[in-house]
Amino acid sequence: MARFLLRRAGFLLLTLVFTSLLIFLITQALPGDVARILLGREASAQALAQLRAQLGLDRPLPIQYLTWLGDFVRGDWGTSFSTGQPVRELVLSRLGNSLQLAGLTLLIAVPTAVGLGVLAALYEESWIDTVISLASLSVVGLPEFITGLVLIQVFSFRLGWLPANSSIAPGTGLVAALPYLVLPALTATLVLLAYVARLTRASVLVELGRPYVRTAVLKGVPWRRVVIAHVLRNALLPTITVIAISFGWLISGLIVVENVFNYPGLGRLLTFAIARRDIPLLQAVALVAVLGFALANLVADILYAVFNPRITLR
Amino acid sequence: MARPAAAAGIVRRRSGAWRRLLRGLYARPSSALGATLAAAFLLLALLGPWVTPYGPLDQDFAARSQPPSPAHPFGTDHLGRDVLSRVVAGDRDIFLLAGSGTLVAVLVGTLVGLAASYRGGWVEEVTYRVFDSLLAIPALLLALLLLGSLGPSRVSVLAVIAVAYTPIVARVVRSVVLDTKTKEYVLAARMQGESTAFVLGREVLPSVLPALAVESALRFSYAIFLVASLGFLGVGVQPPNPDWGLMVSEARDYVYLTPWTLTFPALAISLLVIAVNLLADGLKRVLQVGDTP
Amino acid sequence: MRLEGVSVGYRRGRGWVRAVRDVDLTLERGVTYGLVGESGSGKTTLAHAVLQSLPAHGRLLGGRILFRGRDLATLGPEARRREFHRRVALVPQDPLPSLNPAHRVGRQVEEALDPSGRSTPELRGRAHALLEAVGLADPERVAGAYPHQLSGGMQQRILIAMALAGEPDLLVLDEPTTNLDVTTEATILDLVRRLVHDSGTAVLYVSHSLGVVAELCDRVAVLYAGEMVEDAPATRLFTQPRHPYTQGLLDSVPRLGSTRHEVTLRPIPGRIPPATDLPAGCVFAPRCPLAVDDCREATPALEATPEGRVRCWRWPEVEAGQADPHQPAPAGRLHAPAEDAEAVLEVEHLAKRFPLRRSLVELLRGAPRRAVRAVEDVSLSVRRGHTLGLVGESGSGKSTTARSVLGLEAASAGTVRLLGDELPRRLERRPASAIRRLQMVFQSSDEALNPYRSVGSTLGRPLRRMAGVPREEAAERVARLLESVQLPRSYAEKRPAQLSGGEKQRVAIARAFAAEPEVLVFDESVSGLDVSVQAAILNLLGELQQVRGSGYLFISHDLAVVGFLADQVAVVYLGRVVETGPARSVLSPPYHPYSEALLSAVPLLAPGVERARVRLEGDVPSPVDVPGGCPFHTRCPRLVGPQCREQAPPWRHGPDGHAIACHIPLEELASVQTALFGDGGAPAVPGATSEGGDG
Amino acid sequence: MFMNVWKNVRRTRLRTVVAALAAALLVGGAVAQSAPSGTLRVGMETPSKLDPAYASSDAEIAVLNAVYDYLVDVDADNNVQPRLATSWKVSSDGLTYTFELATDATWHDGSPVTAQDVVYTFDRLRDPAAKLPTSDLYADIASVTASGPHQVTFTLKKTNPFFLYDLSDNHAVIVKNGTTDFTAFDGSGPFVVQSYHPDDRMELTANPHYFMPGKPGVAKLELIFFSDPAAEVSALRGGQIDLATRLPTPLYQSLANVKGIARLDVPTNGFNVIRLRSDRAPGNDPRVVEALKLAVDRQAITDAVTQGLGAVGNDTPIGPLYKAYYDPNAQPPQTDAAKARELLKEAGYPDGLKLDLHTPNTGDRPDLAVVLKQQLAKAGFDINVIVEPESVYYGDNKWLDVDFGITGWGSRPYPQFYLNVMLACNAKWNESHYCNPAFDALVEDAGTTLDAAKRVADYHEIQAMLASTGPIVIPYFFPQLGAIRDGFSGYQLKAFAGRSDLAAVHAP
Repeated sequence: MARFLLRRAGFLLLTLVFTSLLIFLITQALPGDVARILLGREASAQALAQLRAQLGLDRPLPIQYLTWLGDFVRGDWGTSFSTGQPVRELVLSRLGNSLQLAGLTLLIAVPTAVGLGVLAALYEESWIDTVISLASLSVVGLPEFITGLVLIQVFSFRLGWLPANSSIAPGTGLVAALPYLVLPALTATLVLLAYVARLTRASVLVELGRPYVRTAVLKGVPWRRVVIAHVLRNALLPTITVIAISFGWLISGLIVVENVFNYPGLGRLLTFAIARRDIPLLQAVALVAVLGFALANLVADILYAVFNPRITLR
Repeated sequence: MARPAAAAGIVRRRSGAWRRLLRGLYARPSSALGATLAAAFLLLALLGPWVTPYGPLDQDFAARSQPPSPAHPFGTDHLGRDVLSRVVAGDRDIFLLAGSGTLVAVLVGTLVGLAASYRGGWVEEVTYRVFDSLLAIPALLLALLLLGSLGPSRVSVLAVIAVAYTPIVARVVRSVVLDTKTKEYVLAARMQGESTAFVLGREVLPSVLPALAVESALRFSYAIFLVASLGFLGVGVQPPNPDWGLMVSEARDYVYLTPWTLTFPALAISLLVIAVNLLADGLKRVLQVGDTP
Repeated sequence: MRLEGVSVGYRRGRGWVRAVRDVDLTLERGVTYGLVGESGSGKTTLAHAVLQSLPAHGRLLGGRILFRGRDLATLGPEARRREFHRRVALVPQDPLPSLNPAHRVGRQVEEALDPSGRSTPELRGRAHALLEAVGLADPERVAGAYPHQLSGGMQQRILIAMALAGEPDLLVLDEPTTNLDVTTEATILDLVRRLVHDSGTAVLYVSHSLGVVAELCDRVAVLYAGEMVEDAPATRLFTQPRHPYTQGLLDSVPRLGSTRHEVTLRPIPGRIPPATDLPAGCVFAPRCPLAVDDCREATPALEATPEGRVRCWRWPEVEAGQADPHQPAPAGRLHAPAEDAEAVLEVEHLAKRFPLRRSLVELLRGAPRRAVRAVEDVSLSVRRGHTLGLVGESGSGKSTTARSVLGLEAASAGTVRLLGDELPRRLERRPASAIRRLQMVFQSSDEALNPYRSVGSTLGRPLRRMAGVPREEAAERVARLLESVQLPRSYAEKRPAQLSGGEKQRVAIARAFAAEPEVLVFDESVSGLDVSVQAAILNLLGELQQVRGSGYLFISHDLAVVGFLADQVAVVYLGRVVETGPARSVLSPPYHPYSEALLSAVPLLAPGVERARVRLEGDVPSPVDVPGGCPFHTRCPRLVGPQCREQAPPWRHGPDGHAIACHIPLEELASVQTALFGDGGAPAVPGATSEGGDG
Repeated sequence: MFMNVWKNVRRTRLRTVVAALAAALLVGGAVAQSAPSGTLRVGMETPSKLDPAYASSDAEIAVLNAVYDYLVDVDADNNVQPRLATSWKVSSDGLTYTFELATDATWHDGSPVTAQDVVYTFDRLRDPAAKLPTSDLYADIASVTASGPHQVTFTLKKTNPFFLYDLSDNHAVIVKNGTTDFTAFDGSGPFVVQSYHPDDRMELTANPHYFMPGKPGVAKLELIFFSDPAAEVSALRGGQIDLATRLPTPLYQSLANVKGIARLDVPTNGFNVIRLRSDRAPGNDPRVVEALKLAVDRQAITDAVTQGLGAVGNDTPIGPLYKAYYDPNAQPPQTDAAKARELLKEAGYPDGLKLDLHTPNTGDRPDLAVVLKQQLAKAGFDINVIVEPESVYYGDNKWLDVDFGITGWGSRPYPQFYLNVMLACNAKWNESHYCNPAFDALVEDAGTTLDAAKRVADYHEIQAMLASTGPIVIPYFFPQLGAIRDGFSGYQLKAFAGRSDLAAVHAP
């Protein structure tokens, strides 16, 4: 087990090093002079040069990368170019908000999607399956920014049940924040829902067709038990991976959703950082998001291995 | 004498395969709907300028913010532009951007995937390590970073799609190649001293095609999504281009005044994505390609 | 259980395809009923119908299935579960997928005892007892294992244990040994025979293998194209079949000890008609040597015979000896190759190891790199016009040997010489002429041809590239090549999907011959085929060799086939040759103990004939940790002492180049071993097709 | 055409008067009693630079205006009003200004505001070595001295009729002596920063020791940042914010007849300038410039892009808001596409003139570009619209380089600023590269003469010049649009929204 973890973590580290290099290179190549962006269109050349030296932008790229990565690992994420605030606090406070939203989304999306997928598979080709398939397909076609707008129209303005805007104040407790989280979470859910449900359905169907199901039936095992103890036990295993992958989607989805609802999460911070060419902030947000995605995959791998006797944890 | 006959045979077989594919797609209402809708969108994209009543940028000051009417079936926007014409032009745009972006990704992904995974060894290792790192960055994040770096333009959007989806296509190709390269007919070709290029092109590639067709359709639907999302976030296609996502984004300010300027592009995005998804589903069924997460 | 006029169909488009038609069958306590047929005969469909486990698109279209007097169609789901599923049991073909991968084996056996899924110490005890009863020595350990951690034989034993757990009234065995090695198959058959005998349940044994059915069954029904064509006691069916199809099947099987120079196989021409396109009249008429116009017009009924039933218009004539149900023997005879032919392919001390990856920890510790030793030490020699048979169970390294010889895998050690020239190890480094001279025909007919290329294109390429045929002549040469493998010229236009298994294999053979090779390697090239098709291919291979004079390296796990086709035989175990020599010498005593076990395990087409049983314990050791000394010592039934464990066995040479690697001297082996079939080479079955057996 | 403008102005003035009356009534009643009460939640764009020297956007200035004090302020009618300086004297030669500071003003940390703080502030902003954005503006200050603990004296190198306005420049909030790090927000203003969450919100509370009587009116001020005005209006409708400014026209229009929300609309001198670079081809040919001016239909643009809410412009930055300075008779040539086409032909473009039009992707500029493209097409201009993010357009000084572009300019209380920085030969941001010595002389004179009549004459002449031959088109002045929840009183929207006084607002 320890060795398995070690190897997985090793892979994770390698991927992160590659990815950080990628992020560094991409952000470094951003057009527009950082110093000018910082000082605005009114700044003088002299002030610009001075600032460039101060930021270390005049040093060779490899040095800049290593310095940046070293600082990052040590917890020094630098100062935001545009706001002058320390990046780490900014990102971490937003990370909390995003995790809260992501958590709620998964909490809604995963059981619903898995339930629907299982239901559709068990009643394959019946009207239940058709309804679920059609519903999930029509949801697939709706980008977050459209579903978000529709939900706001319906639940905020027509019905007045939920706030149209989710700019919650920092330090709002989970319970107080909940009404503000529902619509964004629902929006993000819809996109995941179809994806997870369809793959769950496929996976259940595959398992239903496996000979061991026939074995169980011929043993005289009641159908309910065949489904729960045999089929689902195996069918939900790949769902773990699916959920981990959909976590990547969720990150993408949250970027849009947070902007639609003005929710103070990492996604909105990211668009802010890009609009302002705030490179330290941009790098930190991107790395944190990638780290989150990688960790989700790591957790999924471990869960998968734990629940799958075919993988020996060595 | 033999050659024309053989060529005719090939043509016949090809058209036969197409017919079988179509028949398979039209055997179920869902994939039939998907194929028809997708074809309609494609046709509209091709015919676009000849069937729309107005140019996408043409303004009619006298007819600003008009609700749908016989003259303007989808209404007009605040500058008096015909929404129908803009939606149709946007259709062409989405095929050009998402379509060719996907095409580039599919071509590059297929070539790299074929070569690297057939060759194996450290080439494969390095290629897929780089691809994995790209895949470790969620698609929209990667797109935003790249667009930030390249600056928003149509070419950048196209490049972003290509970069984001090439690794995924390569992965799909790889899974088939790994399965195929040990197949006996591939070994048999090697036994005939065939070159690697021939083995890849004639023996391996055909087995990759079904999975590739399904993946291309799926990628295309995600690409439409991505282009629209980028347009919405304002970092993709820039105004006054009739990009659907951008139109929705712009129309958000007008949702109370001229809701039709929002409804129709939004509907167009949804319909096309749904259609392509249905098509992908049908292709998956007809070509017997398994589900991959 | 009684089946009355059962027809089963599958939905295809809007209509139904009847895969099984009008079958009557009665299964009684204490009787083992064999159901044989080739692929497409409907035997699996019938078994599914019996078990009420047809796939969703299949349905019972006619007739009734009665179980203990009750029509199964009238049972509700719960009643069906209690009244039926608890009283029948299945041992399926593939043991691994039939076990739930996520549950421990013990739990699954307990579930068979109590389907509610409880687990009590009492249940656990009963489960262990069951595991012991099916010959699993360490039930404690086995019960705690997951299915994938067990070998195929053990998995099949688990399934048998589960089948017996409910003390079923009816036990259905669906090809339970098809995917197992021959030695494992023998032990499983022994087990089934004993358990069936002890329990006295009704047994339906479904199989394509005539030999297995002959070994095990009291009564046999033969299915053809969805219809039962003959039903008789086993002893009668295998000696004096009444239906020409049954006769044809028996004539197609090579018997252990018969060779191509003595016996000609008589394949059945044509192929089984698909259920969508059945001929009018008797379904077998198009392939029947006795068919007359009546047969082609009117469908015969299943008529009662003195001991059974047969569906043939002309069975009384056959019975009376007035009609000959044998297929005509192919024209032309195969003569023995020249004894002094030169060696065209020589392989010396070939080895192939697949190194395993070392983990980071191992790397740091400097642990040695471990490897799968697929081939340890194989030396072979193939002579012009001769066939060298290479036999061994799965995991013995046969296929790797073939691939290394061909250069598809680069050998780790050893040399390969073709016509005296040493070949580079990698295919890509070999000169085109060497590649041309050394060709291969592969195992599975489904993967042998690129499904996306036409037959003509598949054959044209090697003709042009290897044989240097100019483009304009290619079409004609393709046609000639097709004719040489007895396929019509028009097949050049076809795609692999349009061909039957046998036809595909013929194309694959034609492709290998296109390069006009000196040596051909066949890797299980006939194993996946039905017997009647296999017979035709074997005949074809013999004829082609006669005409072209190629040397064959023929790899198979089927001793009867190897014995039939080979002039020389080499037996491999764990990547080493353990016995080699002329076919006749290898197939008669003295045997290497491993060869002895292999031969003893081969089912013979002779119900009731008793012979020595040599059975192997345990599984083939992992090729990563090959046992020291004699690699066979862990399983050897004739273990003589510590030298087996400690020293590599010496080669002991007999006459005619016969050699055995064993610590036991040849004389001693010969004295304790008996011939395992007939009397040292003659056909074991009276009345089987000896040469010129038309009469 | 002009009626429209004047109607707007008059309407606003009327409203301003009413609002001022209400405020006065409230304040009058408040002097005796009221402690600040209630919360005001303001939606705004996301600020980023909060160092006064660099702050520029509306949102950034709004934050400064709440946290700090200007020396003097400018009211909605462009009149200079006391703020930290309670009174001032100007020497007769117009070169010495002496300010008396409020004696009871304190910094948020409790220390008193002194003359030294003012000296530090302006010395920092005018330091030529630091090259801050304000250094040019204050280049003509000879000295700033503390002539008493609460008295500051400015000495000028030359006369400047707008000096008080210059002192009220957006950047010129008074900061504490010695401050270099502005993240502590230690101002003297009406609100004290409690917490700042960049790209999210800022929470402030009333400064209990604020020196201006009756201010602030609310106990708590929340500034909530939006990256997207549609979300901001959703929040306003949904009751999550009370006040929103800088609304896009359609969102402003959509708030008509929404219960509980009052719309705010003031005219401004803010504009988008369509400028053609005039120091090289094709803009260096006066015929091309004239063709451009002839091709544009300013009224149509105003109607389409601002939905008629803007005031039609005359290609000069001196708009009707500047009252006497504005000359309604200075008119660009009447729209005449055919004549424009003729001129282009004469200038050597018989098949039309191809031009790339660069514009940032913010505000209504993309719309303006699109409408412009269509209008110019009729006159033979073939315009390729290139819309870019602000960071690209302003980055690397692209906006100063391209031939044809649209740039936004904010509203200023006096016109001299535009002339100095965007149209004079050596102007820092002379994006059109316009250079006309006669024009420069007029600008110089207008910016120094103390003779008001002379100045009016100069400005009128400048307008005539720009309207007929200036390489710029200013099609309209945009309005400042906002909305406020009912029950909040005392808010007076200014042309530059960030300078509106949030301290004057009272919660219901």
